[in-house]
Parts: sequence; structure tokens; C-alpha cells
Amino acid sequence: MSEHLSALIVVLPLLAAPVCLLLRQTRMVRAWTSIVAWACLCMALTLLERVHTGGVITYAMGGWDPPLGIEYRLDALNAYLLVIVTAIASVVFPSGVILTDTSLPEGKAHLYFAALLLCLAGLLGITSTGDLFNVFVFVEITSLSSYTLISLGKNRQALTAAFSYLVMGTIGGTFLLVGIGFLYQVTGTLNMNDLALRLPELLGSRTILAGFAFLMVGGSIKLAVFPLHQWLPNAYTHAPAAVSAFIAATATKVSYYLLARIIFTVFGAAFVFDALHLHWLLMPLAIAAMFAGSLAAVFQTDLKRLLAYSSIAQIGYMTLGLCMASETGLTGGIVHLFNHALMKGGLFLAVACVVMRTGSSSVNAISGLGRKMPLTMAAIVVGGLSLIGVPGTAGFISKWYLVVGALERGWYAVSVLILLSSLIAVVYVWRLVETAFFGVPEHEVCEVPWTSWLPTWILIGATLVFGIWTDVTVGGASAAARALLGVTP
Amino acid sequence: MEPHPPQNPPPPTGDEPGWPERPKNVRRLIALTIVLCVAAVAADLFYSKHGHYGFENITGFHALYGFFSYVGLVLIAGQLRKFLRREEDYYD
Amino acid sequence: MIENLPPGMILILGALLVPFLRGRVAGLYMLLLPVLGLAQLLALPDQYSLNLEFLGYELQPVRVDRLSRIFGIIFHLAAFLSVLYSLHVKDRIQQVSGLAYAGAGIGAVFAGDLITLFIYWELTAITSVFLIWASRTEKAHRAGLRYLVVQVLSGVLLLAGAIMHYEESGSLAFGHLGLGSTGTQLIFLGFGIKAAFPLLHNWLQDAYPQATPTGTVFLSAFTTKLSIYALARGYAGTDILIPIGAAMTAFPIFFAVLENDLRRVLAYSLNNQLGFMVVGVGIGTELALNGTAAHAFAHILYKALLFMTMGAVLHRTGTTKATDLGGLYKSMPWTTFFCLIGAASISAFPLFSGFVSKSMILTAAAEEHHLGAFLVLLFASAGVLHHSGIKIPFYGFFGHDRGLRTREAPLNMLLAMGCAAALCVGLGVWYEPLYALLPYAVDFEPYNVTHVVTQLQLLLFALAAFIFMYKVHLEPPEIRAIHLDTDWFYRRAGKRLALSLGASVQSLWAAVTGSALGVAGGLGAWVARVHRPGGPVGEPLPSGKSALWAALLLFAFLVLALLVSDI
Amino acid sequence: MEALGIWNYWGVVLLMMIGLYTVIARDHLVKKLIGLGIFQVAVILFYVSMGKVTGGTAPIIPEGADGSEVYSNPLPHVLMLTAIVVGVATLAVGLALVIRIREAYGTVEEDELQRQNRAGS
Repeated sequence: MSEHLSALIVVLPLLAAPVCLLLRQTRMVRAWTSIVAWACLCMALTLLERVHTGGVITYAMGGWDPPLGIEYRLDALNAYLLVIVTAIASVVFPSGVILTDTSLPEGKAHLYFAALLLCLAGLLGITSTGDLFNVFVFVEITSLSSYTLISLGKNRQALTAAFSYLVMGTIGGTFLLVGIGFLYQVTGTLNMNDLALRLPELLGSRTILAGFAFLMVGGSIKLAVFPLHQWLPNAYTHAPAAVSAFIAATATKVSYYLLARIIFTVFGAAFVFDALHLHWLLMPLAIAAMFAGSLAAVFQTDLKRLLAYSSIAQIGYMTLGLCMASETGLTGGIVHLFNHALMKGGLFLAVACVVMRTGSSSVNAISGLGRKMPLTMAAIVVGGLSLIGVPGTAGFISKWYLVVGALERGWYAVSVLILLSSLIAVVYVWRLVETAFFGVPEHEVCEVPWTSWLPTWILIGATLVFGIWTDVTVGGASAAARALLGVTP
Repeated sequence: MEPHPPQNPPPPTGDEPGWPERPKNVRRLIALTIVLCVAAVAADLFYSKHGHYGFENITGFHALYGFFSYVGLVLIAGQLRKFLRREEDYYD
Repeated sequence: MIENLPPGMILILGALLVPFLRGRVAGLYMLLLPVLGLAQLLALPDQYSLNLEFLGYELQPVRVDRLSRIFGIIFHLAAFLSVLYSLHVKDRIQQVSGLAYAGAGIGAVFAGDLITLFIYWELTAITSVFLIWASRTEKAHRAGLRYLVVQVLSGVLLLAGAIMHYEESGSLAFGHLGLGSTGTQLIFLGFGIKAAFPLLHNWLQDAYPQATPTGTVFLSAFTTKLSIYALARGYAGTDILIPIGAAMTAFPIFFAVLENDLRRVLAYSLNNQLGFMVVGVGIGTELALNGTAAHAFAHILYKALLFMTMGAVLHRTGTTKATDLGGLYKSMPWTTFFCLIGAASISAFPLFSGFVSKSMILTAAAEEHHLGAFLVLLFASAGVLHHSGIKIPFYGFFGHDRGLRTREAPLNMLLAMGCAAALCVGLGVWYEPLYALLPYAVDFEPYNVTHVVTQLQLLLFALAAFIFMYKVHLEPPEIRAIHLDTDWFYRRAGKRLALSLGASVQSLWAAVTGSALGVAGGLGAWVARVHRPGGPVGEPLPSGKSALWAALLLFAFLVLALLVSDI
Repeated sequence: MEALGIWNYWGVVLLMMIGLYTVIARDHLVKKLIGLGIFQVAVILFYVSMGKVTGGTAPIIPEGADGSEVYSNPLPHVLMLTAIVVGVATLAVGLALVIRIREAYGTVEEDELQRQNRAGS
């Protein structure tokens, strides 16, 4: 049983999704999805533990050995990511705000939960599989369920947002497929590890280069790298609040993983950065994302939209870590991935609490709520501080590594830009604090029940814990960074 | 220079002037200050000073320095005011 | 458990609990926190330190030695007095931020490495700004924003300097730094901003008088003295500090003479007193550093006392403008009395605390033959008498009676003032305990005939000069006006530029860009236009255009790939 | 001549560009979906021609095979079965969204939707 764990973690939510349709009753479906998420978390933790003690885990799906069969291959990086994704799912799925802000008709909630489970299965699948075509399939599973989930938002804008995402997501997915085709054409294999062995001799080939370009752009669309981020703000803004929390905290992270995997494991840092100079292209985009995202966040009038633009900036930071292609830089990127999952998940959940009570997610909705909903507002403040990167919060740790990574590479200007863009974050976070604590209350509301604030605070509290206790996050991330860099000579 | 505010208009509340406000007491305080000043300079004559610089040992050096520092300070500040003065709502 | 907490943490963590308490319990609890903190500090052995490895760096969150201990003790005392003074305030924000601010200041003093120092450094900025904003006026709001920008800038300089210093020397330890490298020069500048060096000073006079009556008392104690401590730790004996400090003692007193708002007068006076300490650090001998520490100790007490009396006046009458005050001794006799004690202390009359500390710095300056500095300090000593010794009590409580009739200050304020006043006199008379706390062994006797007589001559003749100038109507009259200072550059010149460039900039942007010398004004308008909802970046593109971007980026990737394919 | 020899790939490129151009240039949501469909079909064609072996038969091994048969690479074909399913699913979700958009906005032209969204927010 336990040797099948790496497959089971993907198969369980996939099979659990149809079960939702049988259970039908909202209460039971909700309990079911939560249990599945928790089970997945337990499996992910076991797998991470095993990877750290026993090294890489490989699993041949259906008993067909790689490279012909589909291989599931877990190393320090994807085991770490499995934990992040399942942890977020196990906090978000049971939370009291899960159904807030949706346009679900009465008695249809089981479909929504089924879509959530499918999305989770897709994310876990992308993360665990070692087969490129399998990646494409799971990307599409994730995307299709995300389109559905986003379209369930309360306002009609959710529909257009989902449609835009569908168009962009399909283009991204198809680009990935084209890229995979090019690689297969030259190497005759789809297994990432096998590709890594065969590619070094073929890197001069134009087919391979074209394949690389398609894979990069496809991955960048999914990751929402500036300026391919256009689908993201509307999708996060108009999706149901809990869906925003789940997707914002996991989907872009998994795309980041995918990009890192393609760059470092399949092609190798030497080719991508030393020969192709990818950072010339990617780094300006990352820096533009840091500033454009943060500045746009300053001017937003909707909380979810503000957080969405802030996400674009955070993706910029993570991409920057990727460009550094050093252990410190990648550690920074991966720790930021972890921390950002926690703080964005927590912040979106806090916004969901606001929506639950006030019915609105506009910035004005939290006016003066500091007294009425102290726990929720405190969560927003702490999460905001972490977004800025204030010492003592998790955000500081990751920015620190990024700055140090930039200095190590001798990119002094970049390190200054990281600090400057963090100052912009001060402005938009301050707007929230000012509105919440110095504004005049517009709504007569009370604090949300514990089922809603507790999940928020689990994530926000974790940002505080991991701001001080960094062994787990930084240790895991640097192991992951070494795993990524280790395959290249 | 600005006209000085009028010296002693009657207190608007109409109550008795307090101890420090009576001219007689003010004169006494001034006299006391002068006496103390004289005593302080006189004290210079009765002990050997241990200043670090030669000029510190001049009798009454600190007295003169204090007096003229103060006068200089006030006069220079009065001149500075001509350049720096702005209305109270200047920044509003 | 409690003895393992870093000093200051009791106040910071304790502050977080304040919102959950009510009434008397809350008051008692808040008074107890500094007492507990002090007890914990006194229990820590000398040379105690706590080392920690964080992210691969050797940090030292706690380092207790004689220099940090004396600052820690006085910070706790100041925290206690400030809390006592503000006991009647029911504003949670002020209570929490005041305690946390004091805690951050204490924590910073015990920081053994630059990163820890930076964290506490920024924490003092963030927590203290709420004491300004708590006035809840538009003016205070803007002054607070300017204050925050300056303070954060100082922290950023510190961090940048610390990183460069680390690159150069491989060490983050906060010991003697000197001005040898760019990194340490940046740190020096960061410290200088917080110490209100000349031309970098104006945030102090700008912000402190805008804080609440009680908030100013908190503010006067920690931020600037923290930077004096930091300078003493890192830059003792750095010659450039002597002229800087001398300038600091001299120029603010001209402004103090002219200033109408008595709390601003005190802010300038604070600047002037810091100058004495900076000179002491610059001289850097054991006697000078002892003098600096002692003067900081005494200064915190009498400056807090003076701000307390002015706070009480503001609390009762609603103003501290010299043009509106006078004759308050009738209504507020106790406050008047305490104010006189504070005035005598700051003027360094013998038997008051200022005398036993300032004379050390003056003696050190003379012993090391810094003649220019010595003369400037003497001049400044006479000047102190003018603004703090005479102007504050005279225009505030005596002078021209404008018929203000009010009540004596609340009991807790009086108690706090009484304690501070008792300490001012106590330290002036019984100075041995203070000397025993100083960083180095003390071989100095303040009360010898020369010291006493020369100081009395200086002060009495300055007093005589006041009477003379007043009688001949040469004393600059108190007028309703403000006087330009360096803040003109960012408040007026910068603002004008910003306004002319971008009238549509949001008020927040106006404040932010205005303080960045306004050059950013036009840029700000452009940024706002681009990033607003509806702007090209602030509003996502429809799917067709974003697909075009995808195609363009694909093209870019392909070009990049093909460019290198022939190599 | 070499470039002309791979005419099937030229066809793929042409179809892809037609599809992508439709997505970019057309405001009508259904036309966008048609563009996406063409785009995906191009990729399927790409894979299929990749798997074609000159003179090869279907990859079914007949009775009594001696190992000398030439047959097409089956793997790309199999992969495309999955890709077709994905494409159909995407189109289905897309069309369902279009129907709901039509119900909510009364139009399926993207510029008009953008205008209504802006007016609404």
C-alpha cells in the first residue's frame, strides 16, 4: 500500500470527485472533501519525510517501467510542493467561507465541491508526474475545473473572467503541447528524466529551441508572468472568495514548479542561462511585474483585485529567484512560493470573511471594521505586513534570500529594486490598515464564526511562525533548490 | 521690530494680581538677581580658579561670556526673524 | 521563561494584551509592564548575551554591557513615567503603540548585531507614528507621514549599510564601526537622521509637536536617545561628530528664541541637548562617553518633565502658543512648580540633574583641547537658559496674564511630573548612583568651586541679560508666526513642484511624492493614470489582446532561441 | 526543396496562425472558440504527421508477423486521443460559458462586454 502512495495522492481526489455527485447533500459533501484533503495532506507529509530520508521516490504507473510507462517521480522539490498544495486545500475546503460569494443554485453545491477536488487532483498530478504529456493532461484538468469554479462567482463579471481565462489557459496549454511535441520529435521520449539525459547532445537543434520557447511561453501564461497576467486579476476578483484563496495560493505555485522543472531538470541551467541568456528576457519581465503589480494594487478599489495585483508582483519576485539560477536565488524563489501561498491564502480567506459579513469586497467595505471584526482585520494587517516583508513575518525571509541572491550575482540594482518595490507594498497595505482602523464603520456587523476565522488564522499564524522558525521552510526550499541544480553538472 | 505687547493691561478676569505680578515684587526679584550676580563675580576673587584655558581664569570671564552670549543670541535671532518669518497658515 | 525574553519584549508583547483589559486593571497592568521589564533587566548578569543563528548569519539579539544597561534602565524609567502620565488616556491605539514603541527602543539598545538593530529601529518608527496620528488632525496626519518616511529612510540606510558592511568585513556585529567604508558611512547617515543632525533635523520639530500631549512625552525619550546610544556604540571618537554636535547645540536655539509654539520650542531645545551628547561621543574619551551617557539619562528625565508640563497645559487650555498663554501659575501651581524644576535642570543649575552630567562633557571638551567646541557649548549653555530656562516657564506660566483660568492637571499627570521632578533634583544632589551606572569608572567631582561658580556666573548673567533685554524691549516679542526651517524644502518647494506637475495626484501621493522632493510629482501622476482601474496596467486586457501578448512573447522567445542556435 | 518537402508542417503552421489570429482579432466569443478549435486541431495534425512513417501501415501487428513490417508510430496517435478529449471538453465549457454570458449580458461581443463591465463596476 505505502509504496503506491505517490500515485494514490493524485488518484484519491480524482476518484473522490465523482463520489460527491453520489453524496449530494451539501453538509456531507463538504465533510467528504475536507477528509479527502486531509488524507492527501497526510500522504504528502509522509512522502516529504520519505524523500528527505530516503531520497528520490520513483513509481511506475500501472507497472509499466519508464521511459515507456508513465513515471511518478518525487524529489525534494515536488514533495515540498505537494505539502503546500494539500495544506492549503485542507485549510480552505473545511472553512466556513467556502460557499460565500457563489452563485450556486440551491442543492447544487456538490458539483462545486467535485470541481474543487478535480482541481486539487490536477494540481497534485502536475506536481508528481515525471512525464511531460501527463503534465499537459493534468494542466488541462486543473484549468477546466478552474474555469468552472471561477464562473461560479456571484457577479456576472465572473463569467467573462472565466471565459478570458479559458481562452488564455487553452492557448497556454496548447503551447505546452506543441513544445512537448517538438521535444518528442527529436528525442522520442516524454519522460522528463530521460529527456534530461538525451537533450544535452541535441541542444543546438532548432526544433529543441522552438520547443523550449513554446514550453516557456505556455508555462508563463499559466504562471501569469507579466504581461501574460491579464487573465489573473479578473479571475481572482470575480471568483468566489474561497476559490480565489485556493487558486491564488496553489495554481500559480504549481505553474512555477512546472517552469522550474522544465528549465532546470529538463534543459539544465547551463543551457538556459549560460547559452540562451533567458534571464535577459525573463528578468525585465519579473521586475516590471514587481512594479506594475504593486503600483496597480495601490490604486485598486476592490480588495480581491488589490490582492490579485499584489499576486502579480509576488510572481515577479518568484520569477526573479528563478532567473538568479543560484542556490540562494532559487531558495528565495521557492521559499517565497511557500510563504506567498500562506499569506495570499490567508488574505483571500480574510477577504472572504469580509464578504461573508458585508456582502462586498470593496476596500470601503472594511471601513472601520477594526473594532467590529478585530480578528479578521488583524489577519489582514499581519498578512499585509508579510506581503511588505516586515521582519518577523515570513515575507521577510523570502525577500531576504532574494536580495542576498541578487547581491551574490552582483546584481546590485536588482536588490535595490526589490527593496523599492517593497516600499510600494507599504502604501497599499497601509491603505487597508487606515481604512480598517481609522475609517468610519459603514456596516453594522460582528465577527465571523470560528469556522471562518480559524482557517484564516491558521494560514496567517503560519506566516508568523515561519517568519521566525525557518528551519522547515528554508531547509525544505534549499533542499529543493539543490535538487533542481543538482541534476546539472 | 514688532511693537512690544503692552506691559500690564488689567487682567481680564478682574481678580487680584498674584505675588509675582506686583511691581514691587518684580523689583525685588530683579534686585535679588543683581545681588547674586555681584556675589558670583565677587566669589572669583576668593579662590584660585582651575580653568583649562588661560582666559577662563580672568575674573568674571564666564559672567561676561554668559551675558554677551545671551544678548548676541537674541539680537541675531531678531535679525533672522526678518528672513524666516511666515504666516501661521503658510503650509496649509 | 521570563528571564530568557530579550529586554523590551515584555513591553512589546505585553502591549498586545492591553486591548483586552479594561479600566483600572488595564492601568495597573500597563504600569506593571515597565517595572517587570526593569526587574528582568536588573536580573540579567553583566556581559550577558544571547546568540542565535538565523538564515546562516550569526546574530546576537541580546547583549548586555554597561553602556547598554544604563540606556536600558533609563528607557524603562521613561516608559514608566510616560505610562503614568498618560494613564487617563483611554485611546487603545496610543496605549498599545506607546508601550510597544518603548519596548522597541529598549530592544534596540540591547541589539548586538546590525540586523537585530535594524528590526527594532524600524519598529520604533512604525509604532511611534501612531502617537502622532492619534491626534487625529489633518496636520498631524501629514506630519506623521513625513515623519514615517524619514524614519523608514533612516532604517533603510541602516540596512543597506549593514549589508555592505557585511560584504566588506564579513561581520554583522554591532561594535565600533568607524567611518572607514561606504557601508559604515551609510549606517552613520542612518543614525544621523535619527539623531537629528543639522539639516537632517527637521522631522523632529515637524512631528513631535503634532503628537498628542501624552504621545510627545513618549516620543521625547526614545528615538533620539536610541541614536545617541547607537553613535556612542559605533562611532565613539569620530572627530567629525564634534563639529556636527557643536552645530547642533548652537543653531536650534536661534529658532527656539523665535518660535511661538512652546512644544516646538522644546523640540528645538531637544535638538540642542542632543548636540551636547553628540559632541561627547565625538570626543570619545572615557570621561566624554560617561558624560554622554549621564547627560542622556538626565536629559530624558527633565525633557520628559518639560514636555509633561506643556502637555498638561495643552490638555487643560488646548494650546501651547506663547501668544495665548500667561498667568497660568494661578490655576496650575503644581505644574508651574514642576516646570521650574525642569527648567532649572535643563539649564544645569547646580543641585539639579543637568549640572552633574553636562559639566562632564564640558570638562572633557576642555581637557581634550577642543577650544572651538568648548566655546560653542558654553554659548549654547547660556542659550539653553533662554529658551528652556526662561521662555518656557515665563511665557507659559507667568508673563502677561491673558485671563486663562483652568484647573490643575489630572492627578496621574501630577504624579508623573512629581516623580520626574524628584528624580531631577535627586540626581542633582545625590549623583553617586548615576555615576556608578556609567559605562566607565568615574573619576569626576561635579561640585568643586570652579565648576559651581563659573556655571552660576554664566547662568546668572544670562538671566541678568534677559532682564536687561526685556526692560529695553529688545527681547524678540512672541508673535503668531512660524519660522522657516529645512522642512521648507520638502514642504513648500517640493509641494509646489508636485502640485504644478500633477494636480490630479491623490492626496496620499501628494504626501509621499511631496516628501520625495516633488520631482516624482509628474511621475506620480503618470503612474496613477497608468495603474488606476481603467488604466493600461490597472485594468486587464480582453482575451484577444492578451492572446496577442502571448504571441508576441512567443516571438521574443523564438528570436532569442534562434539567435543562439547558430553558435 | 527541403522546405517544401515538409509541406504538412506548413499546413500545421498555417492552421495555427489562422486559429490564433481568430482568437486575437474576433470579438465574437463563439468565433474565438472556433479559433481555439482550429488552433488545437493544428496541433493534432502536427502530432499525427510526426508519427507518420513513410510507407507504414496502421500499427496493428497482423498474425504471423515477422518483424519486418513498417508501421506508423502509435504513441502520438494515442496522445492525440487524449488531446481531442481535452479539446472537446474545453469547447464544451467555453460554449456553456458563452450561453451564460449571453443570458447575463444579452451579447457575446467582447468589446460590448468590456463596456458593460466597466459601466457596472
